[in-house]
Amino acid sequence: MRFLRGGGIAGFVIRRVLLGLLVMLLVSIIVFVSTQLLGDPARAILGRDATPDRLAALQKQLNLDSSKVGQYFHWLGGLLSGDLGTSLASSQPVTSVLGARIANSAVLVVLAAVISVPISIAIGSYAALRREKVFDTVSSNLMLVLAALPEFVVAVLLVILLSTNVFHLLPAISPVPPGTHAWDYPDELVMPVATLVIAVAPYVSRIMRASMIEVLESDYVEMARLKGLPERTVLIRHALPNAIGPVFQVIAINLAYLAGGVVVIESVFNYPGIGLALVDAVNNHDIPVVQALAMLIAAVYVVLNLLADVATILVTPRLRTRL
Amino acid sequence: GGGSAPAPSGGDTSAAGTPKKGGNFRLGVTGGGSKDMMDGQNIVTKPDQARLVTAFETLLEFDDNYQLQSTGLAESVEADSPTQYTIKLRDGITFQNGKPLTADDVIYSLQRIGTQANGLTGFAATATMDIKNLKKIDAKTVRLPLLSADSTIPQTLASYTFGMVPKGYQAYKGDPSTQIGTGPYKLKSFTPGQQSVHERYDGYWRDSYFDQVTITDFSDSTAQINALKGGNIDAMTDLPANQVNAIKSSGVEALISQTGGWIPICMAIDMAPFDDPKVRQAMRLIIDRQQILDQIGSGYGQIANDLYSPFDAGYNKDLPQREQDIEQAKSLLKSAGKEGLTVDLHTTNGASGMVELASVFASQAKQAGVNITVKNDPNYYGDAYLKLAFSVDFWGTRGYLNQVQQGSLPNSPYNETHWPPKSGEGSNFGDLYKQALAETDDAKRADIQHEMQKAEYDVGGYIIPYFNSLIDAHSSQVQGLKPSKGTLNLAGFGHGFRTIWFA
Amino acid sequence: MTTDQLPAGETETTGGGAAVTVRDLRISTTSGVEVVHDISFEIAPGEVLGVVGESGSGKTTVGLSLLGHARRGLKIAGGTILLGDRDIRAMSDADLRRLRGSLVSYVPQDPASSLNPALRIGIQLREVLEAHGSTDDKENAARIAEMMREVALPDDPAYLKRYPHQLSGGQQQRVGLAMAFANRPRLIVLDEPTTGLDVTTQSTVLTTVRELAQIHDVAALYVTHDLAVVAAVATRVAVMYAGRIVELGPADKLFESSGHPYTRRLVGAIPRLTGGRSLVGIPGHAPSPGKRPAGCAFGPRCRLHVPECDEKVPDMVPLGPDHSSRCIRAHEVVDFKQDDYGDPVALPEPQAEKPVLTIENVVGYYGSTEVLHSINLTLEQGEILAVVGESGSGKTTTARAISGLHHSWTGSIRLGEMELAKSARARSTDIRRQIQYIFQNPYGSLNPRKTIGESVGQPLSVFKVASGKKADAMVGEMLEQVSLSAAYARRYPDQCSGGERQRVAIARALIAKPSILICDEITSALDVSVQAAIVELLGELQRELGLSMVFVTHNLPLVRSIAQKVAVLADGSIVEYGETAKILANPQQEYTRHLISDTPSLEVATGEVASGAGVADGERPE
Amino acid sequence: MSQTESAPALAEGVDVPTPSVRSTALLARSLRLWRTRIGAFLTLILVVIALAGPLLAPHASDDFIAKPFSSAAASGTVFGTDYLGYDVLSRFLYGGRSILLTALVATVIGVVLGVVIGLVAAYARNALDDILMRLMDVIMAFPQIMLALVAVSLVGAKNSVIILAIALTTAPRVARVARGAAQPVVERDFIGATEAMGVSRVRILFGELLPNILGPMMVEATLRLTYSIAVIAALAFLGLAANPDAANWGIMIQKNQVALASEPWGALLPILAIALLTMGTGLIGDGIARTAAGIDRERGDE
Ligand SMILES: Nc1ncnc2c1ncn2[C@@H]1O[C@H](COP(=O)(O)OP(=O)(O)OP(=O)(O)O)[C@@H](O)[C@H]1O
Ligand SMILES: Nc1ncnc2c1ncn2[C@@H]1O[C@H](COP(=O)(O)OP(=O)(O)OP(=O)(O)O)[C@@H](O)[C@H]1O
Ligand SMILES: [Mg+2]
Ligand SMILES: [Mg+2]
Repeated sequence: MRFLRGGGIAGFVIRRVLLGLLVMLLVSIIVFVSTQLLGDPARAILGRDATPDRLAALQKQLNLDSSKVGQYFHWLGGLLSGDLGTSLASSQPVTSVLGARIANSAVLVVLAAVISVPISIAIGSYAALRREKVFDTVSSNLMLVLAALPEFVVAVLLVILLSTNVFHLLPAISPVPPGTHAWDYPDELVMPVATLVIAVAPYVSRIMRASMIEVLESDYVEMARLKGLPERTVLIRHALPNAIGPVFQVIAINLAYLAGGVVVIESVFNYPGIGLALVDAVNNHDIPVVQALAMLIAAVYVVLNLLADVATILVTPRLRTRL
Repeated sequence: GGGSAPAPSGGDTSAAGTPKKGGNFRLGVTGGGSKDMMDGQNIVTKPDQARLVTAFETLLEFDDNYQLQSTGLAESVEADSPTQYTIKLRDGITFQNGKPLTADDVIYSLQRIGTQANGLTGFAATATMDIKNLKKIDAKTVRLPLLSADSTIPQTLASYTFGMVPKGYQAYKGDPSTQIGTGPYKLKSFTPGQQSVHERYDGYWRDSYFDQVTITDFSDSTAQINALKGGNIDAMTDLPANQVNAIKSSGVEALISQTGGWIPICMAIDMAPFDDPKVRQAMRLIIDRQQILDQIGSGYGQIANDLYSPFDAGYNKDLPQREQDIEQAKSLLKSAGKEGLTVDLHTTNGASGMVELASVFASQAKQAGVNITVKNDPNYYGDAYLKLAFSVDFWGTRGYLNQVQQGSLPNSPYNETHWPPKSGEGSNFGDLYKQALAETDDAKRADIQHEMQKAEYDVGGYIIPYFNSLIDAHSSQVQGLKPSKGTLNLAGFGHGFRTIWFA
Repeated sequence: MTTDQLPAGETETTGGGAAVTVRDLRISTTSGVEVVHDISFEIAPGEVLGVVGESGSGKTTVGLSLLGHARRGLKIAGGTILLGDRDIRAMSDADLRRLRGSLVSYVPQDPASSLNPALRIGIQLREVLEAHGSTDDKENAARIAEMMREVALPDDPAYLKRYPHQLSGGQQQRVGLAMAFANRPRLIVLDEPTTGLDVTTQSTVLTTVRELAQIHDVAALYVTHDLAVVAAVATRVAVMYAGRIVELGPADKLFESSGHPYTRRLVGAIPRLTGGRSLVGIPGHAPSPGKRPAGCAFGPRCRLHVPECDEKVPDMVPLGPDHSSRCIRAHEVVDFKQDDYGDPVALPEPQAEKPVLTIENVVGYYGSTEVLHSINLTLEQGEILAVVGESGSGKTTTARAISGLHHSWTGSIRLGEMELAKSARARSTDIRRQIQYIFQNPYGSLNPRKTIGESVGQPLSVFKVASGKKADAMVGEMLEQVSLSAAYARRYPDQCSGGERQRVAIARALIAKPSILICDEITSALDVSVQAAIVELLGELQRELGLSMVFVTHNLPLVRSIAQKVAVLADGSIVEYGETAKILANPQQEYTRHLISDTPSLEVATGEVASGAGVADGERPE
Repeated sequence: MSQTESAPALAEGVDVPTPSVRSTALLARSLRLWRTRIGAFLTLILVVIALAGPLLAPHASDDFIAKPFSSAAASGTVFGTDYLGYDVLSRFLYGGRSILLTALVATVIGVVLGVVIGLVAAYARNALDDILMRLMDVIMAFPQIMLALVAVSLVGAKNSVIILAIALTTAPRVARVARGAAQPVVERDFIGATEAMGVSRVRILFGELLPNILGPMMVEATLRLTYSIAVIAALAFLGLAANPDAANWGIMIQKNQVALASEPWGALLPILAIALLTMGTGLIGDGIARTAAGIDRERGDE
């Protein structure tokens, strides 16, 4: 892997982007091939109404007769030029079908990330500091319990607690009417975001705790203390930057997981995002939409990983200067 | 036999209070998705039904007892002869763009349905209509000639997919202003899979009360119930039967309508092992209808007798109610050499109850030594559909002959049982059907229907355990809802959202 | 930070002028097991007290206690630690914090892991000053520059912007020293600061320490397990064994006429540059905390052991001014002559003209970088060939190329007449059997999930020598041959000490009946006493079995005790090659001379050999 | 016991055998921690319920007891009836087996596959490593639930499909960890020692490398089991479960969750069971991880 050297941080980013694009290319092949297995989209669209004549008419309309390879390159070309095709189910361009939904899901994921990451880093670090003490025991076990609860359970329990049965504080659903923005309804976002936060925080805080403990045990933290540095300096300047490096990867994986995890949450809260769109598209065998969503989610994963790598490099001079 | 449906609740609210204008009626509907559409004469999903009836009306209408009434756009639909009808339009009806409804619109509407390439739901029902030769007599009168006698024409015209659209009408393609009907609400915005908003049309020819109707898609009934309980919607479709008691406590009411809808277990009469009438007979003796009604419908529904269309005037009430008889079923199977039969039963989540029916039936069949494996196949309505020996399907309320035309003739689009047989009892079914269509005398037609039903009862391929109820729920603020025997939820969505109002 | 500094002056002090006074210090684990017992010593300003002892004897623990610090799981259980006249144990946390880094500072063993990898060294230096009240940036910058010069590092801002990993090990260690001296402390604790550094760097660091201590009149506690290092740097030495100081006295006294059997044997275990004497290891090992006997902890390993030794822990017996030993027979011990340990021995003559291994024009690469330049060597039957050189000179690469573990080379390596393929896998079973490789790190070379028996028996099955009962018997025999018992076969590596593991590794190599043994620094991870025992064993085996060996090491004195021939590698080339005695006595190359002079040795310390030029002008560009 | 003169003290042996790192011993040692014990206890109970449940059930899994969602009192049962009128307790007792087995089989396949890939990649240290790991990246780019969703809708909610989908998505995640754990081991000298001996690659992978990453792999396996259970439950929640008439905790949650507010047991029992099971396996994993870390610390740096 000699060519994977040199060029400093910019060179690294360029190489990672190229690698990411390679992954995306492979992803696109897999997505295309596997969505071919979804079967005849015309029949899928018509469902019970698939009488031979209607079927024939639709197949012609969908232009399903050209070669598979040709279809793939046509699709790929479309992807690259921002044309995701036309939804089979709604006959609308995929971009317009998904545009608002992507924005909605992004709001959820970004909010969840912005809230859960600092919280879990704080909890994990503090637990590591108070290792084996009350806070650590309580938070570790709580995190374990939360991690054990599937997110739909968390969501359902939140609904029962906060909106239907116990208290009536928040709306039970978050429909975000079309033409409006998710952030116009802060009260509707509370529960979905809380569910996602609860889904992510345990893992991040656990890793943060472990990483922090390792750093606190390290020679250089002991050395910093032996230098007579104030504890604050030891923690903030010496421990934290080193502890956070390995956590970036975990955050990335978890946020990428969120992009898929929204499926369940959106279904509970009837939140019009990509999760519901995916379930719907899969049920309708709406191949262009499934393809677009698969590519989107994969892209999110690739980008998050890239960001995590870059972030890790940035906080790890050893890696940075080796580039 | 007879149903044991608990007394429907919520029906008496309409008596209370006088209608009031105003408000935004928020309806939550399951079963929608990105396939959602809007067309005055077509539906794909359940929310489409609700959307259709906001803006489009039919020439004739069914009342809450599923009886034909000329309360619709036509003053009358008369049979001039077995092969010709005359349609007379009501005066003073305008489309939502102010243009009056005329004979041209009716001709355009019927021809639109009758053109196969348009792919509309009602196409099959226009088979007997001489669509090309529809004739405008005057601005308000249309002559509908038939290719062959068809006494079901008035019923057909009353089906909700026979909505009247203005001449030149096209399905929704992104512009709400194209959705012009004669109905009480005019489309304001529509996002498939999510929501549509409908504003009151002030020039509507009858009364309507809401300022606005908002139809929201839900992915599952749990979210729907939560939303209703939480006050985020005013009404919802398809409350699971087992939730009727649970929701009562929370300011929410159930609307239970006994309909003629049915969930049959379909045996293809020409496929093994059901090509032997004894096996079919045995299966029908195995099923415990009351248990199915209790467990799947929570008791909301009516025991059926393997026959459909209970509200049809020609429904054969004289045939004895089949009861479970395991012993006889066993001996029938034995004499057919099919003891210990093992068979796959295909089903899908197409309508609520389909999967459960298969499960419950499978467990009942064990008593007779029949081993049924339930196959829940999400692609059921794909290549396999209509080619299966043993499957579950669903149907809504229809008149008998309409139903036969849809599902029980060799050329029917949805003939799951491959009925009728080529020989033996029932092989004259097709001829009888034609006779019945041509018969204008109600009593005589009923006799023919009885004969047809007898054949289906004896050797047909359907097991019809019960007629289900449509159970919907609404907040107690919503007034004017009464149970209805019709096909559509919430009493035809409050008759196109015009007979309901907020207290 | 100069307010409470003592006046510079005498180094020979035991009175109230001591920079630090430790009395009856006891340190135990939090669960109560005592780890360090009854430690008492003093260090005068400007004096360097060396602390030596085997791994686990408690050196680090004592060193850290001088900063009022105990590692996680340990606590200071009793005794007093006076810094000047201030009692460290009575101080509050805040006071301790102010104390650390200003009055007492610490230089850790492993600079690589003790410098924060995420912070530039400039920042790490500056914060010591800032934490103790010097907030003036200009002043600090000037002070940092001064410190850097003192430890002979560049003081330009660009250098200070470097991260720790951009420095060599020696430079890192000197940054650590600079940090420790930054606030002109009165006491500095150095915990094996040169372990892991090559000899040249080590000698530089030692010089720096000594000079700084003298110039600034700082008391220093220098912890090491290497007696030779102590000899080079310390004025007084405390020898620790099993948590106790067993002997305390002036350095020269300790090496010439030590008063404790343990010290004696330690000295005897150290290879001499002058050679001529076989090494004698100390069999067995020190008991760990909680398992220490009621009497003398060294008793079970002591040749002078008498029953009284086991009655109680012996008291310190004064032997002379400032010299005492914890042995009831201390006075007898003093009278022994050091030379009683280790017989003079002649290395066996190799059977010449029968080269078993011929290396011709071998050029080795990593990727496209050439790291070996045309190596030519021959190994005669029954000969031990030592390969020495600084770190990175290509010793390991050469050894791995011979054994087929490094594949990227050109040239020719022949076993007898047979040309060797590059990769071990491509070689015949018999060749693989004939060449056996022993790795440097005994902890890494045995699979921790396999029993000793499985590891030692593996060559038997791989080379299809034997199996089943027969193999088990052979394993047992082999284990005994390397001075372990057959019962060890059932143990796992983690149940063995480092020396035992290395014996197991040797057994695994020998069981295949090889004709050539390649040993890559097989003793450098071990304590000197263990090292001596291993070398002893190898010498025996070589004599008995007529083995030929390539012995890679950076320890020149060791070479003298074991090898007939030596090849000196520098930057991938052989700079000198010939008979050991000749080359060590009369090095032809500047490089070799440096190597010899930088090597700390008892001979220099005890005056047997005049100090070479290297110690004085040991500064080499990094 | 014979001993040579030069090693008198050796045979008396090592006074403190440092803690063993063998995998069986690791498990045993980890059981000294309370969290592992609690985890093992929870897991054991639920496994027993899942396996022996059918023997304890008061009713057959397909006996209709009363109308759907009847209360305990009304139906004369312990936890009332479910959405079809089956006895909740009996369904619960019958319903653990399949989800547990499905999750277990899927996890085992995924972990084995992942470990093999991870080991091969770590040992290869060349282009093969890069290729394998990029491939894993590609698979990882699809969230588990999404891949399962698509697979199930492609082929139907068969157990085999669910198992394959979960196994396939588990493998790359395990492979990453396995590779990470194996990389430092590959660098250790005992691997070189076996290479110099000419031991076959397969033997090195499974005889030498594998035993040394069992600790982290056990942690990973419990974690993956936890995820698998959650994914299967989530699939069921989305209405995609094999064999809809079988008693199955996942399906129970999906079908009965609508009554969580009124007759909660039908959904709550399986939710609790799954939560406790995942918590149990999580605790075990945590305990093993802590023990392994503890051992590594006690062993000191090598
Ligand atoms: N945190 C701890 N908890 C319990 N015992 C410990 C702890 N740290 C060290 N010990 C024990 O205390 C003893 C002394 O350890 P110490 O590190 O001081 O030895 P050392 O002489 O510095 O050894 P080395 O040369 O290996 O650095 C050892 O036996 C060790 O096992
Ligand atoms: N894996 C590697 N990749 C690239 N270069 C390497 C690698 N291993 C060693 N080198 C380089 O090859 C040269 C020789 O290294 P080698 O390990 O043989 O030295 P050595 O004499 O054994 O040193 P030491 O005493 O530190 O063990 C050095 O310059 C080193 O940096
Ligand atoms: Mg130490
Ligand atoms: Mg080396």
